[in-house]
Amino acid sequence: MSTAQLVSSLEKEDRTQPGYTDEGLHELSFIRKYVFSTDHKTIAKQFLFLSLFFLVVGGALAGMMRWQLGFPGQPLPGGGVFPDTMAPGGIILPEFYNSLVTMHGTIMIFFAIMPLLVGVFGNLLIPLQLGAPDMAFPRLNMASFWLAVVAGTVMMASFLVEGGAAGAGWTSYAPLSTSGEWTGVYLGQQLWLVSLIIMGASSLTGAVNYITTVINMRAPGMTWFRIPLPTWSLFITAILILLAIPILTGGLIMLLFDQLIGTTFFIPAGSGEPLLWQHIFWFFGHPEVYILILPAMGIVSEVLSCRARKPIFGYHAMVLAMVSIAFLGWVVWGHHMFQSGMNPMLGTSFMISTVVIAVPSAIKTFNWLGTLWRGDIHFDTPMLHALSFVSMFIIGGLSGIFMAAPAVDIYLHDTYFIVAHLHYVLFGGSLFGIFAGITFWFPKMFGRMMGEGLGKVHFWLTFIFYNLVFFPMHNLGIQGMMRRLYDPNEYEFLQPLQEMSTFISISAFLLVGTQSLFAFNFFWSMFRGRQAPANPWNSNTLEWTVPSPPPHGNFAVMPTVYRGPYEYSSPEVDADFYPQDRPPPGAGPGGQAAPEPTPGPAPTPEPVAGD
Amino acid sequence: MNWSWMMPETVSTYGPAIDQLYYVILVITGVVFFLTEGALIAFLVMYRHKEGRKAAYIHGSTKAEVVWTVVPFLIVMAIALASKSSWDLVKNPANFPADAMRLVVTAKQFEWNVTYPGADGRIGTADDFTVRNQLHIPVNRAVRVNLRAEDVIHSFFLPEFRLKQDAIPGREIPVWFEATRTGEFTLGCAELCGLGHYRMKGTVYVHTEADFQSWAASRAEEQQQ
Amino acid sequence: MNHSATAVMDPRHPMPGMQVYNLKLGMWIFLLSEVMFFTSLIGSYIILRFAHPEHWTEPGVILNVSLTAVNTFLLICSSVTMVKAFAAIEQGDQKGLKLWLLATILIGASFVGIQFFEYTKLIHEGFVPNFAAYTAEGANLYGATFYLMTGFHGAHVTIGVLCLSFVLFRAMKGAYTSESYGGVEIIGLYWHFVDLVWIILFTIVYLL
Amino acid sequence: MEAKEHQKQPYILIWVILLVLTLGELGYAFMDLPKIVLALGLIAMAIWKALLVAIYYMHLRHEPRRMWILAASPLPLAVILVVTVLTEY
Ligand code: HEA
Ligand code: HEA
Ligand code: CUA
Ligand SMILES: [Cu+2]
Repeated sequence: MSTAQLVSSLEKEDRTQPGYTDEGLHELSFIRKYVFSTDHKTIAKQFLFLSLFFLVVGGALAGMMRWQLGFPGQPLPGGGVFPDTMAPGGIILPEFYNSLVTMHGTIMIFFAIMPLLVGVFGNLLIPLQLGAPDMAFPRLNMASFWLAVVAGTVMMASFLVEGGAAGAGWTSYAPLSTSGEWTGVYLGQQLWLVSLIIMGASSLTGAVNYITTVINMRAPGMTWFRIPLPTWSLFITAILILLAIPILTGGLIMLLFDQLIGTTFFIPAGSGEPLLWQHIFWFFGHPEVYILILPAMGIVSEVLSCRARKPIFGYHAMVLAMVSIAFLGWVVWGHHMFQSGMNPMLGTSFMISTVVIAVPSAIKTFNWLGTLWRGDIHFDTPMLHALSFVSMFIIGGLSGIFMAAPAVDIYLHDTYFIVAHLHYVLFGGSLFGIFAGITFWFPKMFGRMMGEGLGKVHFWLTFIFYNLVFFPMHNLGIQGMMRRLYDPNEYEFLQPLQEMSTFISISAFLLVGTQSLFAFNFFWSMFRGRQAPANPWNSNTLEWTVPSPPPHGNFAVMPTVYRGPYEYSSPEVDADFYPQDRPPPGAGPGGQAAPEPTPGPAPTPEPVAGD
Repeated sequence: MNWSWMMPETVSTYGPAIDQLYYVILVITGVVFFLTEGALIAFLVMYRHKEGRKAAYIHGSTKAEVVWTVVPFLIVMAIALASKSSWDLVKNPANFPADAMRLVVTAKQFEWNVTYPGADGRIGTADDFTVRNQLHIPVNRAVRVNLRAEDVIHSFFLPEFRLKQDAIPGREIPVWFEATRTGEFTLGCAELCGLGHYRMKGTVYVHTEADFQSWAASRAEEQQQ
Repeated sequence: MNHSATAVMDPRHPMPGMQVYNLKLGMWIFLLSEVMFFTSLIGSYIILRFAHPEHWTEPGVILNVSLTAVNTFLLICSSVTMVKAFAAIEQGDQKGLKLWLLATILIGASFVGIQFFEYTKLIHEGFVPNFAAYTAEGANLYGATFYLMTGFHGAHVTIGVLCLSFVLFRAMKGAYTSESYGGVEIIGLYWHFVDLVWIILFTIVYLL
Repeated sequence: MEAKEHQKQPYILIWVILLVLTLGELGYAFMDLPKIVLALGLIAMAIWKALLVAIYYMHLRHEPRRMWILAASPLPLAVILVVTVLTEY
C-alpha cells in the first residue's frame, strides 16, 4: 500500500468527523474490516473468540487433571492420543500432570480471564460508555490483539515440543524453573517465558490505550463521577496492568537468561537469589489477582443496579473502594510468601496490610447488598450470574481471611484450601462476572438477544456443579491435602480422602459438560437469536443509546451527558430509567436549548488516584 | 465422605494455639457468611420484581458506609492481633527454645535427609549420622531443625505438628517444634519440586526419651562400622 | 496538518482530561511502565549486590570509567540537540529541526557504537554474564547484572535512534509545522527518558 | 498546541549544569571517603541530574500539576519493592 493510499484509507476511517456513518466503509476490504480491524468493537469480539478458545483449553486441561485426581492411575478415556512421553496407554505421567497444572493455571489467568475482562470488556465498553468514537490509539489497539494471538500460539506450541510444556507451576518458582535439569522441561519452559513476555506487551499496549482514552476522550458532561462503574474499574485495572506487568516482564527476562545464557540471577549455585524471583513474581502477582477481579466487580455493579432498577448504593464509596484496593494491592504481596523463609517481622507487616485490604472489599459487598435492598429485582440471566458473583465472592474472600492470618497459613499454605480460595474468587468471582457481562452485552456486540431459557439452565447447572467441585476442596485442605500432587494416595493420611476427590472429579466433568450449553447458546444466538433493540435492558449508560451493534464511529452525534449512570426509578421521569444523555425536562426539543450541562473542565480528581 | 471443618489431631505444643485461631476465624467468617448470604437471599425474595413495583430512589447513606467500613476494620485487626503471637511463637527464631535438640534436614529431589549430631551433640563433626526419610525425635522435647535444600525449593510439612516451612537452596532456615505424644506421623513436601514431588515423603517417629536414646545409640554405632 | 495528528488532537474533544493531547499523554503513560521495567532490573541489581557484595569490585577496576564518561557526555549532548530540534520546530524552523535531529541521531548512534566496543573489550577480558565462563575479577553476578541493565538500556537507545530516523524522514517530507509537532515532541520525551535512565545507570553501575 | 512559552528556555544552561555534575560525580566517586558517604553523594547527584532532565528537557515545568503526579506515581512503588526486599538481607 502506498503512503497516499494509506492516508486516504485512514481519511475514510476518520470516525472523529461529525455525523460519520458506516457508509463508505464498504470499500474496506474484508481483511481490514474483520482481521486487521482498528474498530474497538471488532477488536473486542476478536478478543472474545480468542479468550473463549483458551477458556475451553483451560477447562479441558482441568478435566484431565481431575481425571488423574479422581481416578489415579487409570487410563484417561481417549487418552491414547497422547504420546508415550505424556500419557502412555492413556495413563497420565507425573511430569505430564505437572504440565497440566502449570498450563491450566497459566492459560486460565493470562489467556482466558485476563483477556476476557480487559481485552473484551475494556475494548467494548470504554469508548461506548464514555461517548467516544473509538479508542485513543486504534492501531495500537489492533497491535494489542495480534500480540495476544502470537503469545497464545507460542504458549500452545509448547505442548508440542520435546520435553513437553512448562511444569513448574503457574508461579514458576526458581530454581525449579531455571533449568530442565530439575524438571525435564527445557524448551517448554522457555516458550512459556517468551509467551508471557509477549502477552505482557499486549496487555501494556492495551493499558496505555485505555488510560489515555478514559482521561482524554470523554464526551462533554462525562465528569469523573459520572463514569459508569465498569469503565471506572477498567481504568483502575489498566493502571495496575501498566505498573505491574513490566515488573513481571523484567523477572521473566532474567529467568529466561538463566535458562538460556547461563546467568544465575535466581540460581543459588551461582549466588543467585530464589526468593528474589518470588518477590518479583508476587509484587506483580497480587496486583494481578485484583486485575482479575476489579473489572468483574465493575460489570456486576452495572448489572445489579440495572436489573434491580435502583441507583447503585454508594457510587462514590464504590469508586473509592476500588481505588483503595488498587493502592493496597501493592503492599500485600508477601502474604504468598509467609512460609517461604521470609523475615518473620516482614510477615507481620504483610499480615496487617492483607487484612486491611478486606475492608474495601467489605465496602463493595455491603454496597451491593444495599443496591438490592428495596429494589425491583428482575431475574434475567445476567442478573443471576451477577448475584452469584456476589455470593461466591463472599465465600472466596472470607477464605482469604484464614490465610491472611499467617499462623493459620502455616498449615493451610499450599493445600487445597488455597485451591478452593482461588477458584472461589476466580471462577465464582471473575468467571461469573464474565458470564454476567457476556450475557448482558451480547445484544450490543452481536445485535441479537441471547437465549434466556437456555441461559438460565446453564446458570443453574453451573452454579450447582461449580459449588460441588470447589466447596469440598476447603475440606480437603483442612485435612492437609497438598496442592499440585499427582497422586495424593502416596500419603497414607490422604487415602481416606480419595472418595471426596472422586466426587469432586465427577462434579467437575459435569461442570465442564454444562459449559457446552453456554457454547451452544452463544453460537445459536449469534446467528439465530431474536433481533436486539438498541436498549433491551432499559439501561442508562451511553452504549445503549446507539443501535445494536453500534455503527463504526459509535455515535452519529456526539452525546452530551447530563447525569450519573445509575438514575434508575428517578421520580423526575415516569419510566424507571433515565439515560445519561437525555436532556432534563424543561430543555427545548432535541436538547437544543438545554443549558450547558456542567461541561468543560470537569471537577477532576487526581486522575492517577488508582495506583 | 469426610466433610469435616474440624482440624485433624495435633501433636505439637503450639498446635492447639493455631487450631484455636483457626476456629476463631471460622466462627467469625461463618457468622459473616450467614449474615451476608442471608441478607442477600432475603432481599432477593422480598424485592423480586412485581408488576407495578418501583424501586426506591436511594443513592446511599454515609452513616451506613462508615459503619461497614469501621466494623470490618476492627474485626480484621483483631484477627491480625490474635494471629501475631502464634506466628511469632512458631516462626521467629528469637523465640525458639534455647535448649532445643538440634538437627539438620536437607531436602533434595525427592528425599529428606535428616542429620543427627551424634554423641558429641554437635553438627558438622565426624560422628554425625544421617537417615533418609525418617525423622526420629523424643517426645516432650523441643527440636530445632535447620532446613537446607540441595537443588530446588522444597517445603518441610508436618501436618500433625502444624508446621510448614520452605527449604531454600543456598539458605539455612531454622524451625522448631515439640511433640506432645509418641507415635508415627507424616512428613511431606508441600512445594512443587519436580515430577517426584508427590512421593517426597517421610515418617516422623516420636519416641519416648529412653527409646530415642537407644535408637540414636544404635544408629551412631551403625554409622561407625 | 498531517492526518494522524488530526485524529489524536480531535477537535471534537476539548476534554478537560490532562489538557494534553492523546499522543503525548500516551507517551507519558508508556514511560511510566518503562520506569517499572527498569525498576525490576535495577532493583534486582541492588538486591543482589546487597546480598553478595563480594561479587563486585571497586569502581574502575574492571569497567572503563573514562570511556563511559565520554559516552555519558555524548548522551547528555544528544539530549540537548534533541530539545533544540523541538525548539526549532516550535518556531517553524524546518532546517533547524532537520539538523538537530540529524545531530541527535549521530550522537545516539555513536553511543551505541562505543557501548558495542566496550562490550567486546570486556568480553575479551573474561567479564561475561554467564556463570561458567566468567574469569575476570569479581564474580558472575557482577557481569550478569551489568549486561542486563546496560544491555536493555542500549536496546532502548537503538530503538530511539531508529524512531528518530523515522521522524527525520518525515521531517524531510515536511510533516511537521509550528502548529503540529506531536511526533517530534513525543520522540523527544522518549529520548530524554532514556537519557535519564542512563544518568542513573552510570552512577550506580560504574561509580558505586 | 499548548506551549509557545517554551521559547526562552535555559536548555544550554541545563546542559552545562549536567556536565558539571557529571564531572563532579567522576571526581567524587574516586575520593577516599567511607562507602556510604560516597554512595549517598553520588545518588544525590544522580537524582539531581535526573530531575533536571525531567523538569527542563521533558518540560514537566510546563505541565499541569496532574502530570507531575502521574509522572511520579511509579516511584513510591519502586521504593516499596526495593526497600522491602532489602530488609531480607
Ligand atoms: C481474583 C482473585 C483473588 C482475590 C480477589 C483474592 C482476594 C484475597 N486473597 Fe487471595 N489468592 C488468589 C486470588 C485472589 N485472592 C490466588 C489465585 C491465590 C493463589 C496463588 C497461588 O499460590 O497459586 C491466592 C492466594 C492467597 C493467599 C496465599 C495463600 C497461600 O499460598 O498460603 C492469601 C493469604 O493471605 C490470600 C488472601 C486473600 C485476601 C485476604 C483477599 C481479600 O481481598 C478478600 C476480601 C474479601 C472479603 C473478606 C469478603 C467480603 C467481605 C465481607 C463480607 C465483609 C466482612 C468480612 C470480615 C469482617 C472478615 N490469597
Ligand atoms: C480463572 C481461573 C481458573 C478457572 C476458571 C479454573 C477452573 C477449573 N479449575 Fe483451576 N486453577 C487455576 C485457575 C482456574 N481454574 C489456577 C491459577 C490454579 C493453580 C495452578 C498452579 O498450581 O500452578 C488452578 C489449579 C487447579 C487445581 C489444582 C491442581 C493441583 O494443585 O494439583 C484443580 C484441581 O482440581 C483445578 C480444577 C479446576 C476445574 C475442575 C475447573 C473448572 O471450573 C473448569 C470448567 C470449565 C470451563 C470453565 C471451561 C468452560 C468453557 C466455556 C464456558 C466457554 C464455552 C463457550 C464458547 C466456546 C462460546 N484447578
Ligand atoms: Cu520436594 Cu515437593
Ligand atoms: Cu495475593
